[in-house]
Amino acid sequence: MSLIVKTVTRLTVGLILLYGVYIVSQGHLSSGGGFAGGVMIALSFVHMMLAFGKETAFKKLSEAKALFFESLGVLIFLGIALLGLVGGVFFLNFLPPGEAFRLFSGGTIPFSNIAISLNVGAGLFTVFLAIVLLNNDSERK
Amino acid sequence: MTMMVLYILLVLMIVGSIIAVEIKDLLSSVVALGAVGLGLSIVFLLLKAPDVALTQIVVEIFMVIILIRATLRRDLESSPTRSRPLGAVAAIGFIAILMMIATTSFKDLPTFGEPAMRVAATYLEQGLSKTGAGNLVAAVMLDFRGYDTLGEATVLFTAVIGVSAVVRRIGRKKANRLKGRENA
Amino acid sequence: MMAVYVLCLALFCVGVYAILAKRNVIKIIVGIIIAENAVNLFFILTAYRVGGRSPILSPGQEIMRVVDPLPHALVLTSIVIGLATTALLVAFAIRLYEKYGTFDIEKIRELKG
Amino acid sequence: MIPAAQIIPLFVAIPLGGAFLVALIGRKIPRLPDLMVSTASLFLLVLAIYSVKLANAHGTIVYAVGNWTPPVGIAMVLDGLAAFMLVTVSLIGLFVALFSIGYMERFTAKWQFATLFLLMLAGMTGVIVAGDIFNLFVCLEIAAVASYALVAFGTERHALEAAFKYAVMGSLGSLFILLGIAWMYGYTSTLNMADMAGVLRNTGASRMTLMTAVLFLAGFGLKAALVPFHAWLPDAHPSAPAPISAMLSGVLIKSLGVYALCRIFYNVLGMTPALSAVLMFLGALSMGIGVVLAIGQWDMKRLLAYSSISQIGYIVMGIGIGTPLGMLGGIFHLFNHSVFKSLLFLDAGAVEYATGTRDLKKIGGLARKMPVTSGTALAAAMSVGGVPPFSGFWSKLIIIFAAVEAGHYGYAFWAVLAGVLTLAYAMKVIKYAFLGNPRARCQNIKEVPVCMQLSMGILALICILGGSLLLPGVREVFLEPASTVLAEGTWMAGRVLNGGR
Repeated sequence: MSLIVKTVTRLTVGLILLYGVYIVSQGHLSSGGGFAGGVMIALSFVHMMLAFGKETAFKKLSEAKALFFESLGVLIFLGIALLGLVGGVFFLNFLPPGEAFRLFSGGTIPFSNIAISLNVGAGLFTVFLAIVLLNNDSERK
Repeated sequence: MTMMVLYILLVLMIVGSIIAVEIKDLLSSVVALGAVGLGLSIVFLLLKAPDVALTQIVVEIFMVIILIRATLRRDLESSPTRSRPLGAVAAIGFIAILMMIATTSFKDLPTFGEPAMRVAATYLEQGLSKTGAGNLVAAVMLDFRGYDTLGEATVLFTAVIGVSAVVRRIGRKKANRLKGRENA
Repeated sequence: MMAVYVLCLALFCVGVYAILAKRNVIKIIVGIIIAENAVNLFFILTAYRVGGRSPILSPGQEIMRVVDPLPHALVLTSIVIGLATTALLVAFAIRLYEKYGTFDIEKIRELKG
Repeated sequence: MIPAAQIIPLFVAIPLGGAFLVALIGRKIPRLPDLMVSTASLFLLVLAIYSVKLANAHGTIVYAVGNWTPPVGIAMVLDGLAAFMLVTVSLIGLFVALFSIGYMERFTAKWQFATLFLLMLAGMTGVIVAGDIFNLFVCLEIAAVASYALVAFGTERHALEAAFKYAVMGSLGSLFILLGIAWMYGYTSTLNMADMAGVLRNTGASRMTLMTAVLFLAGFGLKAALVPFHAWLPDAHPSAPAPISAMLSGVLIKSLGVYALCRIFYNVLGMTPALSAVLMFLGALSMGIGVVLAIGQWDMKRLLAYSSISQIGYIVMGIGIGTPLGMLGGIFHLFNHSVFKSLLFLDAGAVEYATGTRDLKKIGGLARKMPVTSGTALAAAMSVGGVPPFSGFWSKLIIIFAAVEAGHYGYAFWAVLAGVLTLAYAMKVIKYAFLGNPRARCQNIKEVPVCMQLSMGILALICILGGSLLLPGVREVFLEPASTVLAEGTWMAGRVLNGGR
């Protein structure tokens, strides 16, 4: 890609990632949540990969690592649900609701959001990698 | 006013989707699809669903990216534009039946803008006090109906594992002791 | 007011038509996405209240005429499910192109009977 | 909520947890995927058998997820029908898992297979215990998406083609179901199926019911491959690896299609004579078209796939008759078909494993070389053909009796006719594949590995002894609670909302 694209990307990738993290962490207070934020995080990596090529992106997050994070995210989410089962009922919100409109409120909701964002972010990046790598292979033939 | 904008957007979306379906160039089709998704996102905002609008727009971006990736540099020769006659007949037949039943069935639905809200009233009353989450949608998604969200995360997980399984270069190991396999 | 529902259903029908009648693999996927959008829209339409407020509360605000938050949660779920299906379909489409060299579903036909 | 109800979420949590663990660390540890699949499905079977006992002791058990009383939260419901389906699914799941240990050695990336298999299992059990219509949809999507990927697992040309068609048709079905759910939500403003049934019964909105019935019929009909919607099945089922064909034909189309259809039509919308007639007609149509197309096939798995369409027709017709006897027959045939059809697909897989082909014209005389495969295939073919005393005979007999009893002589005659033709194609498989003189390519083959033989053997045993489920004493425990749930119709809704009983 051209120098302009690379420079702009260098400036914006961090912002997109940061915004994704913000959306995840504020999911229980304002609009957004684990899914939207997760997609944004994935998009920031996709953005980087489109601008700098796959080697740079691979250094940050390889396919194996992305798959690992994806499984980890959904496993954490199931773990939260099963902790509820230990406490009495499947998916019990076992933490206190806390003071409303604070960052640490809503019991397990923020933690579920983080787990989901891991799952979605890493998962979608894996999908993108799989599809892009496949394309490159077939074009080389 | 809201209704007027809503109607205009809906009509634009329908036009956009017809373009996406009928245009010959695949890339333009994907771009038109992106426009429909954008329109949908604005409609969601109009209908007071900011969470959904946000998710819709980022998901639409991702979808368009992977679809463009799939269509990029594919020669047009390989993209047929004609319809399948049998399929078209089936589609029109089904749509006709559906529309016929739907128009009578609409009368049973509550008036637009006045939902019955039997169960939802509970969420509005107890959502904040019981879960402590200011965003009621998050409260519904991750607390009242958290199990659905686990299912949704699982669907995405399944698709990711599925995609990485489907793109494997070699699916079947070579069967050494078998000669002349027909189905390999 | 019912016209909104009718328009939404029309959008769904465009999608269904594309799925059933088109020969191009990508067009079929586009059709699925359009129909999905229409179904999601239908859910949100059932949630809307005239003059309603969005279901995101802020401190000190009274809970008055808030729109139904449940369909919003459902639509978030169904959007992600749609994304998952689409991703898988696109992967299939690319693999098919690689193997057959075409997006034409009529030419991609080894199985019959 | 009784304490024993705590096992209900485990039906979903065990396979899900297994799948996630395999995905997380399965690549590093070579034996883990096999081990995880087998232990998870064994656990499921044990739990499912225990759930039959529970359902008998307590009637309907409602589990409120997250401690939110339904309809505010999601409910999981375990009743006679759910327990019956759980046993069927986990039984087939266990033996298919056992079979796949040997069979899947031929494929790469076994951990992905294990993950997807467990996810599919989780989706099916999730559909079965769902008491909430949207949750049912989500679980259905888990199973469906996993099955799309599994059909293409071999990544050959024809597998990808079949998987794409299957995925498109499956997505279309899901869209119809989702639109139906949206419609229902717009009207009833609830998602709990029992609550929905209550609202619909009180208001009696017939136009509304008609619309959703059409959408659900199209959606679940696509999943179950009823005749106007069956085009994907003969491609998808043969193209998958054999254990997956067995799962798809054996249990997936039943739990996603027939079970969900019956659950919604009987327990939510309420059965009307018109709906019943439609179901019977579609059943009879599938029965006839499936059987005629099956006879002409020479590809063993494709023949079996068409046979599945025809047998699904029997099940739907039996359940559609609407009398208690018909439902009992339909449910019993559902169980029998799961067993013998998955056994037949496993046999076809074993034949392909040993000879490298499944073209009936190219094989023959396998009886001497592969005694276990041939013996089990014979048992299964006798069962599908409806030869007494094999299990398939009894269930078909009940369905035909029920049709006669309800005064549908035409349908009864049609079922008998289809039964005779079924026997014809069952004999065709036996004659061309296993009897006669061995072909040249079949000289140097040997029997499949022990784990595959074991799973086929046990399924064959169930085929032979399946008729004993009808004996008084057994019937009241396993089959009758299941058909009673359907027979009760929308009235069972009240029990779900009152927290069981």
